Amino acid sequence: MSNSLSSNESNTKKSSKKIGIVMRHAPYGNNLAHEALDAALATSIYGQELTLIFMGDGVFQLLHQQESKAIHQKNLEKQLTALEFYDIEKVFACKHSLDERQLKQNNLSINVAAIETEELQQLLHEQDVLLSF
Amino acid sequence: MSNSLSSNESNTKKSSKKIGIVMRHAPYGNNLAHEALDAALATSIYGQELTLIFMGDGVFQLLHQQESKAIHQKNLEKQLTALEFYDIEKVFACKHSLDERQLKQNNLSINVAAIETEELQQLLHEQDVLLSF
Amino acid sequence: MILSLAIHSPPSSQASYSAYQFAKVALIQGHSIYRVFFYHNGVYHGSDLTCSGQDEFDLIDAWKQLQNEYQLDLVACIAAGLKRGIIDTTEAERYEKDHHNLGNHFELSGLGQLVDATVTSERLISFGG
Amino acid sequence: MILSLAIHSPPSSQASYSAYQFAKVALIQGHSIYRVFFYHNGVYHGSDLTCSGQDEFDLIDAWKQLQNEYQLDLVACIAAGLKRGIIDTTEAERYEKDHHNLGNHFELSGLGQLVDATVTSERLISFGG
Amino acid sequence: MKHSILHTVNQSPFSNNTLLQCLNTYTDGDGILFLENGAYAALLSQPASHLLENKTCYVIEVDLHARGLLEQELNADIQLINYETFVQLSTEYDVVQSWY
Amino acid sequence: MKHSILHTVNQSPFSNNTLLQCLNTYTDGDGILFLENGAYAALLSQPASHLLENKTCYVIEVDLHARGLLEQELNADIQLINYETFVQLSTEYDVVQSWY
Repeated sequence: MSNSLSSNESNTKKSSKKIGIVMRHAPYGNNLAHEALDAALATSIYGQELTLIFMGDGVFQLLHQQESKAIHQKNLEKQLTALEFYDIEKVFACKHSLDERQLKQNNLSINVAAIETEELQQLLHEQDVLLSF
Repeated sequence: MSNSLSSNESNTKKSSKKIGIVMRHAPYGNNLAHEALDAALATSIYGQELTLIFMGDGVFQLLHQQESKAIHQKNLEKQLTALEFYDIEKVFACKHSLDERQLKQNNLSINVAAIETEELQQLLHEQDVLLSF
Repeated sequence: MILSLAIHSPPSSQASYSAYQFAKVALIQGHSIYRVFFYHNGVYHGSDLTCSGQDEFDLIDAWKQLQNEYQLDLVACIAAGLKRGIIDTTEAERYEKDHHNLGNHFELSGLGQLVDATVTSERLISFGG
Repeated sequence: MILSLAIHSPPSSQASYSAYQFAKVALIQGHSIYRVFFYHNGVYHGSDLTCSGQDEFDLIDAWKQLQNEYQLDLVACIAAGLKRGIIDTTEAERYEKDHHNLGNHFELSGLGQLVDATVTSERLISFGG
Repeated sequence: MKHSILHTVNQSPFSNNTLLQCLNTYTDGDGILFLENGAYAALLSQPASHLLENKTCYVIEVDLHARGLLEQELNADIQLINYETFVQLSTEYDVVQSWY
Repeated sequence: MKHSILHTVNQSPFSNNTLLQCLNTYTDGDGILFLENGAYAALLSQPASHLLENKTCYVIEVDLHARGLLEQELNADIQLINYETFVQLSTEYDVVQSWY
């Protein structure tokens, strides 16, 4: 635990917050992934410093060629590719989760940085606030 | 797959159906376990031949000394002990699931028959219909 | 064949969509659906207040149309419904609420309807998650 | 400290109960709660039509009382709410519904309110499942 | 008295043990149908893949399609089916057990 | 720049891998708080019990109590806490991450 006084001070500087959004659930089973990406877009529209982190079954959200029309659902891939238009460039995926599922970079719909566990730990611990989906 | 004609015939005999209710989820995280037991009671009140099967985290429903008032929820244990009043005697638990969780018979609030995997398979395959919770 | 469905998942879960597709295809194939029983978070299907976007599939409306076409018996468990704020005019009066939200194509009833469907149908298929 | 909560679970999930207990205890301890944002299936909290049994804890009513006492800002995401049939009078008119169900103590608003809460509060705690 | 069971599984085998529990009750003559997030069970990379050998397995094709899984390496023992076949299987097997 | 994280886990470690994912991100100075069905993680019999050694862990006592777990063999390294302490910990750690 860090000194709570200094933490208070840094946290009240409104505009400088690093917001991390953690995506851990497979898409389409429910619409958590869709709503999480909506939240990501909103965060970015409001000018916040955003980092997206995909891990566990959440990395399945990144797969390309999702034909979700077949099950009458909105395409997550479209939402993901829209992120680039909003200058969300800090998109990371847990390399261990990708490997476990044998997903390769060229299977993914957007550019993500696949990071090792240690980097993932570091990244999470750099954020000022974490939103979990 | 059995012959569908003979299956049709046996299934239309209304009063002779063996109904199995499978309980697989831990209690209190949501109220699936409560509502499943309500369904079990209803099934028995309407005079059907009922078998209750607990497996996986569902065996946690059987633990005694649940003090659910502490989290403002209805006590599942009371619902379970009520089963005896309605002559629901066919209550089984997967032995493997109990062992894995190191739960012993004297930790349970009601009498259940702990059955090995083979017996569990047999029991499930004897039912005319399965309700899953 | 005579089928019944038990739906335990909220409309936003894909399990609920699967249940609808199953019902629709079964009816088209000529099977009869004795009852669809909505239980647990499945009772949220009974709300008539959902507002879907133009580009979105409207599951509640899809059930309504299927009900119209095949006179389906769509029943939401009354106890599970009350707890979750899915009520008809009768319950609204009883609990002194100014509003209700159960769709006309739905009915609130007890668990006996689930038992009856289980016994009467040749297959009962559950959808949850 | 200034706290905000994000609740993604339906009222029947224990996560929703934990969120309420957390809020209540935090307020008693003298912390301030900037906002409680209800999202995903959490928007079902906004319904004013839930009818609990006498012997049951009424989570919706508990939030209402907490709101009364502390003037809490309880916000349900409007997009997630519309999809799930949680609407106020304005939306009922817009979508031509005869009824609405959002409680008076609740407000429908956009995701900007979540972002604002995230930035403004010293801690944001999420509840889901 | 022994009935055949059509098991439906809608959970990802990468994140929970629903499929393993199902497999524990599977006997000859049964079938397993993967749908929704259960479709991830059709990936060859899933942890329980080897346990599906010699078992009758189906997966809803549109669920694979929606998730972008048709391009991935799939377990060849699993039959791709549509909702029509799902309904048909429900009537051909004696009982349906849903694992969710 | 390194913040401390209070991880909350509300899923049973017997049925899914939420806790394992959480542990993968845990670093010194963090804490893990078990609540709701996460309370089952306090059982010594749970599959990831040995992974909790040398980690700071808490469990909401009423969640153990409600589930009848106080009579079972518990992991002695996990501190039993109430909601008051939960709130306090949320303010003492820099960030809260919920695993659900």
